[in-house]
Amino acid sequence: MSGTCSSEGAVTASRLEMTDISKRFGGLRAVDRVTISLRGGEVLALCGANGAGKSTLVRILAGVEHADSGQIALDGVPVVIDRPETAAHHGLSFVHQELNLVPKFTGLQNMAMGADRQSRLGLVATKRLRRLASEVQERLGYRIPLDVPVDRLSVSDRWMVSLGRCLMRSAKFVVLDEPTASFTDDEAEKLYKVIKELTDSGVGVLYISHRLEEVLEISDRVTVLRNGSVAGSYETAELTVSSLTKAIVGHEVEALAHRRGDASTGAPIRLSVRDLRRPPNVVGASFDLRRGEIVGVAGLVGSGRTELARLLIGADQAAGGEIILDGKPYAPRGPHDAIRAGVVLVPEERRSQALLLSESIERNLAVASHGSARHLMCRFRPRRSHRAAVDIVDELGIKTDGVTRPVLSLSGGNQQKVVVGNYLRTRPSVLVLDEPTVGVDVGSREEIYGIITGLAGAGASILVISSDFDELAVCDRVLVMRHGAIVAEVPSHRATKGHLTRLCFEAEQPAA
Amino acid sequence: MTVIVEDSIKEASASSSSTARVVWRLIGQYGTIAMLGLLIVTMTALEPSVFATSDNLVNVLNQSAIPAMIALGLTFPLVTGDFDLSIGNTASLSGVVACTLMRDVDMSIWMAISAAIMVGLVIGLVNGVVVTVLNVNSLVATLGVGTMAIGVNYKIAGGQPVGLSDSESFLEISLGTLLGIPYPVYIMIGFTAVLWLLLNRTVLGQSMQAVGGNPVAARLSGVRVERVRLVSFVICGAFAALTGVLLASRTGSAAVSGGDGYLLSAFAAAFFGSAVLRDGQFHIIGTLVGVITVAIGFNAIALTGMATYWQYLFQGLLLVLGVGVGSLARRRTAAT
Amino acid sequence: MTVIVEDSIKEASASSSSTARVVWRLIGQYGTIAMLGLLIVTMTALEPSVFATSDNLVNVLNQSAIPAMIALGLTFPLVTGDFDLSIGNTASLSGVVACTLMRDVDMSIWMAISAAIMVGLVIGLVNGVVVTVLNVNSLVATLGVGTMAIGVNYKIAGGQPVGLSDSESFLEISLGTLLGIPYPVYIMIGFTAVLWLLLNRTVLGQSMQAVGGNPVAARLSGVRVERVRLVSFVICGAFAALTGVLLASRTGSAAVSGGDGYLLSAFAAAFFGSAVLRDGQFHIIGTLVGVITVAIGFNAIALTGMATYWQYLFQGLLLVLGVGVGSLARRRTAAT
Amino acid sequence: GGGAETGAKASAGDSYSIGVVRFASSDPGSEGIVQSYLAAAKERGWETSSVDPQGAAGQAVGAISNFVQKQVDLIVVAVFPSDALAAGIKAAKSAGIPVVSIGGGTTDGVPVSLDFGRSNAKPLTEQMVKDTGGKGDLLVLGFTPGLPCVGREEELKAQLKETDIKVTRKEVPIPGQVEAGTEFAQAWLASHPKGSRPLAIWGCFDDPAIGAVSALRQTGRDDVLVYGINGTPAAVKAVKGGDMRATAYVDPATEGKRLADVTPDVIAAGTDAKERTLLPDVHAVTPANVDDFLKKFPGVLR
Ligand SMILES: Nc1ncnc2c1ncn2[C@@H]1O[C@H](COP(=O)(O)OP(=O)(O)OP(=O)(O)O)[C@@H](O)[C@H]1O
Ligand SMILES: Nc1ncnc2c1ncn2[C@@H]1O[C@H](COP(=O)(O)OP(=O)(O)OP(=O)(O)O)[C@@H](O)[C@H]1O
Ligand SMILES: [Mg+2]
Ligand SMILES: [Mg+2]
Repeated sequence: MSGTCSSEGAVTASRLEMTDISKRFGGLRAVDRVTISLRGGEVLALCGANGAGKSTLVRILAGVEHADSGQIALDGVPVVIDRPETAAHHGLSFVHQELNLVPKFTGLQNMAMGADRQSRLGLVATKRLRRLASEVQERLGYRIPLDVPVDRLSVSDRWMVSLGRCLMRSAKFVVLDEPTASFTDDEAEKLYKVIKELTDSGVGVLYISHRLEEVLEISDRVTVLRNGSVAGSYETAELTVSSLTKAIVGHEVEALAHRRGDASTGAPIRLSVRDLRRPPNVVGASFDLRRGEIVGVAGLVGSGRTELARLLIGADQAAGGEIILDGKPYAPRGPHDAIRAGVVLVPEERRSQALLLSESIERNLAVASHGSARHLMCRFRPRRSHRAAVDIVDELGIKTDGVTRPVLSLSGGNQQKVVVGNYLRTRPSVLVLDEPTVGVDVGSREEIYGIITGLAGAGASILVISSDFDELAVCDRVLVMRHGAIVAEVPSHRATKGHLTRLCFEAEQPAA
Repeated sequence: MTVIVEDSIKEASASSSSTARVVWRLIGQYGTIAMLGLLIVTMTALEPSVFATSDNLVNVLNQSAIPAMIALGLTFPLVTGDFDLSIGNTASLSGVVACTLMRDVDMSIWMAISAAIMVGLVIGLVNGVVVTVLNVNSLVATLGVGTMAIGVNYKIAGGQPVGLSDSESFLEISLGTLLGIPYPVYIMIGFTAVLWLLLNRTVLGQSMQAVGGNPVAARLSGVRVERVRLVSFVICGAFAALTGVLLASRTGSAAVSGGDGYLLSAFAAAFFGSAVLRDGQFHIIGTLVGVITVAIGFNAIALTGMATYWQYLFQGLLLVLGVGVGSLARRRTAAT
Repeated sequence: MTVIVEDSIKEASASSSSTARVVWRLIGQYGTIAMLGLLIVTMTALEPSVFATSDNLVNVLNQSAIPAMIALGLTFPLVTGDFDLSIGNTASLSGVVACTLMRDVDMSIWMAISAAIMVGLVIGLVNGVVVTVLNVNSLVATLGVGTMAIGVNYKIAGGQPVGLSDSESFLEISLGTLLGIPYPVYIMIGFTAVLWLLLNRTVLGQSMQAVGGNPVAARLSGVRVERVRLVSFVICGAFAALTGVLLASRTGSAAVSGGDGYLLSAFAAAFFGSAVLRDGQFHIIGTLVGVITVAIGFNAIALTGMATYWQYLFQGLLLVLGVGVGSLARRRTAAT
Repeated sequence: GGGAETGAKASAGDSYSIGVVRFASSDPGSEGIVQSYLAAAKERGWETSSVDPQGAAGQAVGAISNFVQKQVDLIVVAVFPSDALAAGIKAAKSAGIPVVSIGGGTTDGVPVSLDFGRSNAKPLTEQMVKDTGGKGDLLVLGFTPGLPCVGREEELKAQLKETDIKVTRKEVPIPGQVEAGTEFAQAWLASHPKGSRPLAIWGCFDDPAIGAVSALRQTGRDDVLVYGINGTPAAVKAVKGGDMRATAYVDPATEGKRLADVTPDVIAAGTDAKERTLLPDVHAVTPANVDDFLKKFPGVLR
């Protein structure tokens, strides 16, 4: 996409500049004298490793965080953005990195929140809001469920609501902080279309993503942050995936290689799932998982992958079918049983499902090991726990200045590593990861997959659920789930993005 | 796309379990109201000539009016996710202030009532400021502010009830009737309607609900969370004060701790109400149903002549079962 | 790598703002304790010969013992994110049960105490079951169960105080001393140590804190959330019952509502304590500091002879400022 | 040692230090007496300090211990049953400090108590028996946990023994006493229509009786006689307006002065003095004498 609207001649195109912005958290310089500028009608991508300071910069722009120094100017006029409403007032609209919805509100209520200040008598202008919302739906080409409380929606539908909210406001600049992290390609495509429309109508887009192909596809320019400061700014045209990766990480990173699944083909079966069901989301799942094997699960949003994973650890109770673990029937009554049997799930939404946000990293790294303790009266040894936490932080390369810091202060990718570390401490034999690399940068993703393959090498069996089909290259086999059933199994070398996507959609009998 | 998937699956599993689910869902949604219905039916059967009369209905509604005011006000902080433990003390204080002004300064009734409600507004404001600016947990903040309100009350009245020498027109507020129905019933219905509109049809009300549901999300969407919470405390304080005034107008004098007893009953009503029709969300109609249920329960106890201990067992059970049945049913609905 | 970054920054910005930050941080962490210190210093200056004596210290600790038990117990549900409003009623009931058994059935002291504590365990269990199985919000559940406990209390004692004819050895629990220090002080210290260990050095305690932090995450990590919450209610019930027994042994009789007053004071102490050293997290030492602060405040009032309304203003202010100053300071620390 | 010392101080006569444990700021009956006692003590130049244990016996024990620490000469406790303050009274006794109770009864260590229960009910209950002619239906609104109420109900029981009055008893909760009075009265009225038998309502204190009056006004009944005790402003007003038949009034100033008058003796006599109960002057207020009453005690409605 080229910035047709941002030609020099366009006098009306507005301009957003952030100059010399700095922000410190305690001793840490999250953002250090960063300067970026964005014009109406163009897409500026912001790239950088986890913790590089992208979201902090965005939050400063949104009035959520206050910069220690620096200036923000709109069309050359300095503005003070001290509160989120001020940002909205200046025509800035955001999708923040974390889901921020009111669970009991419907999609429409969530989209309307804070958007309707202008209504008369303080009354809610329901009709107008609904009209606006359906316009947004049309633009997205996606039916966002408007009248269902969002806590009944799937995670990706929730993201659609979040995106819808951002688009409901007529904005001059739109900031999207990893909007596609939870999307499959299909939904991402819809978003790209919307971004195109936006830029065509003169809106400037600040776009943050760890999906580098996507960045190259949709942006006009790229600014790379490293350790809080600008490491370089580029015209997108002059970049490739590998040069961008190098700019972000500072050194070369190899692309994920397809695994040769021969290592584990002869290994004994560890987990055998037979016709597992819990209608309506899971209506018949059968598969085997061998020792030392990494198996991927591909599927569209709502195909029931998360439900399947929850059944495996007993977080929900199956309505039928059976599971055999190491030759013995396995029917966990809850995650406790599962963990004790060596089966763990790394859940898909880390903030609501996996972290004690306001607690320390150390404590977050100990929860699962408490959960797997035999007796509640077992002794807890804080020093030992501290040492274990320090070890995990080192091992997984979690970027922090101490394990006693609250996990809240970590960047998204590092939080994800804490989640993985928490579960790894129980030394699981079966590890189920639901979207393990959501919001994780290329370098860290590499590391997380390195950890996963390492575990598999040590004999653990791993099930990886991912909507990023490129990632599934690391798997020995990929299962495809559709409408609650496993409909296909694809060996590693054939698990290309295109093939998997086709299988996800195909209604006919696939070649198993 | 999602919609299509959902539909086809729903059809596929429209089997026996779906009947069960419908039943559970009905219980979940209407269970609490059904309990109220059961209570009314039982009482009608037991005491047909006394209970099921229009006189008694008016009586029950009249008894509900005062607790309704304080519980409706409390609903607002509860909606935004805060507690207010000062309401009982506010009610007591406002009654004392109103009566003292009328007695000692010879203030007119309406002026005195306005002043008393102003007291409630101020207490609400102080609560709100302590909670949002000092960032104190609302339970502690309101406990502390409430304690200070007791002190002020004591300073004013010296621990003695404040009686009015000429209280007829003040008493009229509680005792007067229109078309055979006492004024308090109208007051209750009127304010319920106003507060319902406020919570459900205004931006402020929606913002309150948003703040209660997810304050971070609300803030990021441009809701001025602090201001909204503050306003909810102010509303709550004002209604607590109104309760105190109505209470004083029932007896023509203000007892130093006359309103204290309404604290727990208001919480009970609001929580009972949160299980009415909705799943654990506080709302105006629910609170009103809660207040009326409690009033009917008490009326039933008074009419049947149960021993004292039954009164407590019954009230406790009503609360636990009323909320529990609905809650359990909703969980079942989700499970099947 | 991170460490280096940090150091270089510290050097670079070791300017005025960092001093401010240190001050704010200190206030945030020790502000609440500093308030307690200020109170002590003021009192020592005002009443040197009476307040700052070892006798009075022992007296204050002795008075803290009973409220400490109930507040320490309450800390557990608070840690897991639940409330328990039944503790006051449980304390009242357990005292009545203990005294009735001793008076009417001639049960031995220790048997009667065990039975009373069993009552607390059962109430805690019922609370826990209603909360975790019926899935009722803990505020409603415990309000309901507490109301039922009042009913049982009335059924047993008929509302009348239960006195003991031969109470010497029972009173000895409260009055006896060892090395000049009354038994209750030892009881308080002993149980504080046990509960501290339980919360900080066992898997149970850690699981409770995890449940309080994020129940969903705790559950997915294998913590048996329901069981942990249940246990916390049971502990709380048992300590409420212990409070009732100690109270009865201090007053020599059990009144139908003798323990009710401890409900709000326990909440006040626990919340005050949550601001001690930590940011809004409930913990054992904090709760103990809260209880002792309240006791010292009460002692100060008695010794200085403040007017009654000052007592209330002072107590309210202590609560609001004690929690508020620390809270505000922590916010400031985060901001600078 | 402590006892001897206090004794010495007491004989010195003039200046005493007195600790007052109130009951609750919400209990007007005892508050009035405590306040007039404090005023009288101040007038005589005694040093006083008072605390409000907010109705909690444990707190009251703590307050007594605090006064023992302060080494006061006398402790006055309001309303709490003296039997239910064991540890506190013991501590006071062993420090040689006598305790005076307002309405809590005498016991070892509490040599003097001002009666607040039985005597208050006497004249008014007599009035009630006279009014009904010793027959009819009576609704009793009682409160068992309160010692004064228990005494008053004992008096009622004693006087009803010889009569043909049928009693329905209801226990009122505190707080919520006024509303409970209304509710119970309303239900009782529904099953006791206007008829041949005399009807009466007797509250062991004024609040539930006032609640009953409210019920009468709401239902428009005028055939029921209502009796209360304490003489709160609302009750006296109701008597004046003819809504209530009688209430019993105890003048706090008189009783406070009565206590102040005996204080030097009590301190002098120490903890082991003979137990004695002071009887208050109780005025039954009826529509017939209410105007005279108000002339005599103009402060009641103020
Ligand atoms: N509230 C906070 N308190 C303390 N430190 C914080 C806070 N928010 C962010 N940080 C720190 O600031 C740095 C930048 O974080 P930021 O969230 O901006 O990174 P990011 O580039 O968005 O990373 P990611 O790609 O993982 O989202 C991180 O090291 C993080 O730990
Ligand atoms: N709590 C819930 N209540 C009702 N429906 C739900 C709930 N959670 C998920 N669903 C629905 O169940 C279906 C399956 O969801 P599930 O999360 O298992 O799928 P998924 O393949 O993991 O998809 P996603 O990528 O969105 O997580 C979806 O249609 C979703 O809308
Ligand atoms: Mg980020
Ligand atoms: Mg999923």
